[in-house]
Amino acid sequence: SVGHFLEAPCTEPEGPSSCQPCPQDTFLSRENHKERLCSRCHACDEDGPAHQVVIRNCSITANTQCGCAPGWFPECAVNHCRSDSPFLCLQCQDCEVLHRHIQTPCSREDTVCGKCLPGFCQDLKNNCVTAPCPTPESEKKLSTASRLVPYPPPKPKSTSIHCGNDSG
Amino acid sequence: VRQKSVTPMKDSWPALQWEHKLGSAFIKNQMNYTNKFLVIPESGDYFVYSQVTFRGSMPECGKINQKNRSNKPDYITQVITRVTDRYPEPTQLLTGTKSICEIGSNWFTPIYLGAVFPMQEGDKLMVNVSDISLVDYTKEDKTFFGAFLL
Amino acid sequence: VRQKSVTPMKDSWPALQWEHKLGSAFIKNQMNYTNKFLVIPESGDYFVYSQVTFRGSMPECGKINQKNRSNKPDYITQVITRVTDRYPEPTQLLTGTKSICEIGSNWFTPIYLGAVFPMQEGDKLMVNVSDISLVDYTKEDKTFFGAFLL
Amino acid sequence: VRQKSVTPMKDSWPALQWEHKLGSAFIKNQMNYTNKFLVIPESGDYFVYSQVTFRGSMPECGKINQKNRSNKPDYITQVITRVTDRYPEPTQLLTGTKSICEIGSNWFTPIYLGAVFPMQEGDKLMVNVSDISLVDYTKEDKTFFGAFLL
Repeated sequence: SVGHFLEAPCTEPEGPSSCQPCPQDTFLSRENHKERLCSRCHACDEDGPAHQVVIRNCSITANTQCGCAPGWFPECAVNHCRSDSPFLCLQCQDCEVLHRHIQTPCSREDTVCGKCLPGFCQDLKNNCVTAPCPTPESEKKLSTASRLVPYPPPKPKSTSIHCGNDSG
Repeated sequence: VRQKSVTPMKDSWPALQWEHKLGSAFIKNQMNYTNKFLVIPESGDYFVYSQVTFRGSMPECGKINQKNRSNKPDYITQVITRVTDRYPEPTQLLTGTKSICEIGSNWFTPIYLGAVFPMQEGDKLMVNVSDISLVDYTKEDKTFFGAFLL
Repeated sequence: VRQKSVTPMKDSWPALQWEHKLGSAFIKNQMNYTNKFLVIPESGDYFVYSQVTFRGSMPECGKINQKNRSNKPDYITQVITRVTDRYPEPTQLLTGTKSICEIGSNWFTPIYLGAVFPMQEGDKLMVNVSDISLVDYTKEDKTFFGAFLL
Repeated sequence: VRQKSVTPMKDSWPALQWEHKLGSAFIKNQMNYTNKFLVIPESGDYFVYSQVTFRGSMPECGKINQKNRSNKPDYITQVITRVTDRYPEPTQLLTGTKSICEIGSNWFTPIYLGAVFPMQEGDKLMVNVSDISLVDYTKEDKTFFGAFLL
């Protein structure tokens, strides 16, 4: 049965065979078999740059399951990723530090941060900065005022200004 | 046993197909080769070995002048797998796996594996690879697979 | 004999610790495993072999866009060492050493060694590595060590 | 059999010259070594193996900041070759070939080969390399060559 290895086969037809539970650190996940050797449990890559943790300890019926600690998410370590490809645990983005709402919480993928938190607004570099927030209008003025103005400013010439509907 | 070209199987890692009679390939002492498997004729300890030469062109990761260069490497993997009628799942006996992030226009590299395993009569051995299109099967001395009883 | 995770020894290159009973690991015919050593039970010629899979993240040397990039490569080394009571110093029997200067975000690669050596009863064999934190000990088919009498 | 330094032969890939008595090198049971060849004393199946450690400085292909950087990789190749009096041409039994495009200031890497071949008495085995100046012959545990009768 699951989690057991065949110690001794039955000695006569329909007779009982002797099965024993897999020793610690080994497992067999299938039943109805005649395997005499239990498979070795995998270890998680906890010590290296992968920062993995054990999500589910190996039992006699199932291999170790490796994953990432809370606040970390799995990133495939290679292109053409498969379920058994090596993966690294990377730290989830912290929206609070960015003064943003959490749009999609971190789990199998990184956190997706949303709009700025109340009291913060987005500057030209898409960062959420503390109020007062430049309104879109003042932003436009700022932009025209900041146009390059020759120095010293030329003396105003006499001009005639026409108001009216110049549909030209 | 020398590697022949073969069409890839869907999903699971494809197994390589081998030439077992021509050239320096040979089978003897009731060892058998059938449908990509070496079949163990007699229980005992066997030294099982294989080399696969892989080759490919510059991976994404190697394109250093490209702005959004993904620097995740590609990879090549070779596995010697045992299938037995004692258990419904194959066992990965030996694995050679290597990241690939070459900046050259093309790359090629061998992976060699070899170790001793206790085998039962009827056990079957095959070689699986991560991507069969990267296997250099053109010359028998570059990609090979074998086993002998100690 | 399959690799277990282990704390590094000071100074000299750390020796790896192995699992010798579970999974596909096995010891037979009075070969013995104790405290990181395979112990030779009977004088004779032995084929000794080992593979270590190493893995790491991008080394300094690979950081191409970094101004003060050191282009001295990192390296990984695996040594099969013999210790005997005939001589006070261990002997490096086989060495696999490889420079690492990958530009990918992470890298992994195996090193395989194997050759024949005359051994005396009681000789001890171990596997040392340059940096134990780079050893992939997670799966028994990637990192292994063994010997057999010819 | 341990590698000695050697002057390259013209044209064909140079064969390595080996030390066969000193250090951990040895020859026994009528196996013979002469003029770069292991000579098979008795017909039978032999496991033939060799490792060559190569090393070099940064290849053209690795010079990423150079405008006209050629991105064709260099390469290193090791071949175990059989010469017999049955046939006028040598046979390449095993080949390990690897592209080299390292961006580090220098690089080093081993290539390992090993497999079983039926041999006839008097057959001769040698190891050829693509560029002898890249062979690290400084330590016997890094570059070696051997064969044993199954």
